[in-house]
Amino acid sequence: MEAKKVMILIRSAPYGMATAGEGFRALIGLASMGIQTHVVLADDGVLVAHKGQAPEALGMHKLEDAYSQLADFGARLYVHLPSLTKRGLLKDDCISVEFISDEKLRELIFEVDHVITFN
Amino acid sequence: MEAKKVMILIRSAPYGMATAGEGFRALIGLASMGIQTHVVLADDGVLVAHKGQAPEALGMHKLEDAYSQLADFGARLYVHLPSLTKRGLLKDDCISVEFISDEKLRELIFEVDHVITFN
Amino acid sequence: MTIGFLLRTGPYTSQNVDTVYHLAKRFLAKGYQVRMFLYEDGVFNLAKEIQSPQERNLAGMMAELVRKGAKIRGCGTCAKFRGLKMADIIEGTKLAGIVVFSNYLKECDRFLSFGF
Amino acid sequence: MTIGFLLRTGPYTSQNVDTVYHLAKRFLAKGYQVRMFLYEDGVFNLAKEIQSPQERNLAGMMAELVRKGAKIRGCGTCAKFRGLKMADIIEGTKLAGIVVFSNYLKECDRFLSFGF
Amino acid sequence: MENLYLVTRSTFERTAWQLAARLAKPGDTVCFIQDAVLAVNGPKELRGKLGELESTGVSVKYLAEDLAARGLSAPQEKVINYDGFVELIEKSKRIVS
Amino acid sequence: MENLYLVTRSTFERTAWQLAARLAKPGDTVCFIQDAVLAVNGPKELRGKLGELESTGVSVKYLAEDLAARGLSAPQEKVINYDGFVELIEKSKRIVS
Repeated sequence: MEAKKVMILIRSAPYGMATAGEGFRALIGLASMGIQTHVVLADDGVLVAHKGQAPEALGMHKLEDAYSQLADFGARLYVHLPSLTKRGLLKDDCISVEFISDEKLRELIFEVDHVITFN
Repeated sequence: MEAKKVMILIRSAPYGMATAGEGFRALIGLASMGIQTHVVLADDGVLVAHKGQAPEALGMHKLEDAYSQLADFGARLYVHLPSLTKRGLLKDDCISVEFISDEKLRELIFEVDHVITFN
Repeated sequence: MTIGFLLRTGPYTSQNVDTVYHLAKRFLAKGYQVRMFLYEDGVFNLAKEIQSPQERNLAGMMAELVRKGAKIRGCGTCAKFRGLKMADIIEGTKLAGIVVFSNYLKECDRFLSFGF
Repeated sequence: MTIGFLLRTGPYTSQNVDTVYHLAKRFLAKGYQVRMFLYEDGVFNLAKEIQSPQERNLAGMMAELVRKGAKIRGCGTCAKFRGLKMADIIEGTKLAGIVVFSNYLKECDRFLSFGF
Repeated sequence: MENLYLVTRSTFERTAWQLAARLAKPGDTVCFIQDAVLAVNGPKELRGKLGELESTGVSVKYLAEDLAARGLSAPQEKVINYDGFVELIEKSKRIVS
Repeated sequence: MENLYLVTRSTFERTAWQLAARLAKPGDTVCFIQDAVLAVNGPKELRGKLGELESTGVSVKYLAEDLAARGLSAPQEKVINYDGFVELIEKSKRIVS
């Protein structure tokens, strides 16, 4: 069993569905197991990186904080810029991430063995 | 407890989600209990009325046949025409239903006590 | 006033059950009647074995609504198709047929549907 | 060749489990290895009490894949949050942690995800 | 108060909001909750449509708790919290989701 | 064969197909299954985009069993059955859904 590189592609907004939260749990697990992991936020997934989340009144945990820790697990976090722009959000509205174009996203996909989608 | 009139609004295509099938089971139950029931197919729900469905290879039952029996249960079946047209389908592609405009759909909503959505 | 809910999604997967809980709690606090029919995956919100360390417990929240007076019933056929039995659900709730859903609709002044 | 699946939706609600079944059956018939990790509502596809009169039995279809050689594991944490226990699932399958998912990813030549 | 059109799913990922926008009439309310609060940012087609509806007397609301969860905001007069949402349901004849 | 972009949700109700359309390159395949087979009828924006992609060498496929279930059809050369779908997965380097 050779080491694999994977991309975790998060395509849903936080809180409405558990997708972004459950995706985080999976990706932390994979990164901890030594799987080289790129995390890409695309489509509504970009909301995960949006600053100022306050889901306490819903009794939920803040995903902004969770995803901010990704570097500690050796996973790299990217935001698909066209998805962000389409949603009327700016780079400054986001936690620290790397912003990528379609072209760069395509390159990242070609670098990995598997793409695991959380949609 | 006075008698109520309800509208069942089916908004999903058959087979991809169980929605249209489960909606049918609920509406047959309600109609049998003497609740006056209008059934409206809108958005992808219009596919329920599309003729020529053959889901046997998927191991599923044909919803076209199920919805064709609605009149026997005293429920009236309507298709939202703008939804049908948007999906490139014609009236002739459908089983026997009444086609309605936005205006008529709005009128039907005003006639009922509750709108139960299967989306 | 009596408020009814149809809830078709399960616990933790969708925010629907949270929305329904937050609304129902407030309606009950106002002295209103609450009726809830759980359909399709919605029946899983009643699973009494739900354990949710460090998270809200949705079955517990359903139980809280029941204690406060809400009537909550799950669709028996949906439960059967999903392997959930009467013994698996929280106290004060039951699995029932469409006849109960039908009665809820008759009783309710307002009705809300939450699906996919 | 080894084919992996991540399945996040439950039985009867979404067609995903059917799509995965129809693909996995064919891969197994070709002599390929199949690995399946069930996440979130996906764990319910293993519920051994599923009864589906006049309909396909999805737990039975999962069991068929296991008999034909597929390795199927459900996420233990997801199951716990949903009130599903080890005793509730079909023979030949288990609840497991992300370490198993991680091993499946390492073993697989192709990987498909099915969600919402 | 007439009908309440409730939109729950993201206006960027789903087209479900369009039926509410087609059917809402003066006196009705369109209320965005859960991921549908993303509607404060669009898409553009939705923003235009909501502007038209509001000019004819359709009320547009966003649920405060769902906005806050996602770090979003809307003009104060269009924001209701859960207590306001409860009142809106009471006052509406029917809820269409 | 390069990447396989798999679209499962209705192209009328969801915008998920758009990411596949943005990313697919010559040699890639975009395959519509489940409710996404409605793509044979649109929407118009999708039809235009697929035409462009095909002219550059992107392959577009629809799953036969899912078309038939819904009473839909597509040009024969674009239809694959489950056996063809299995082969498509084998031949693709990665599957992006």
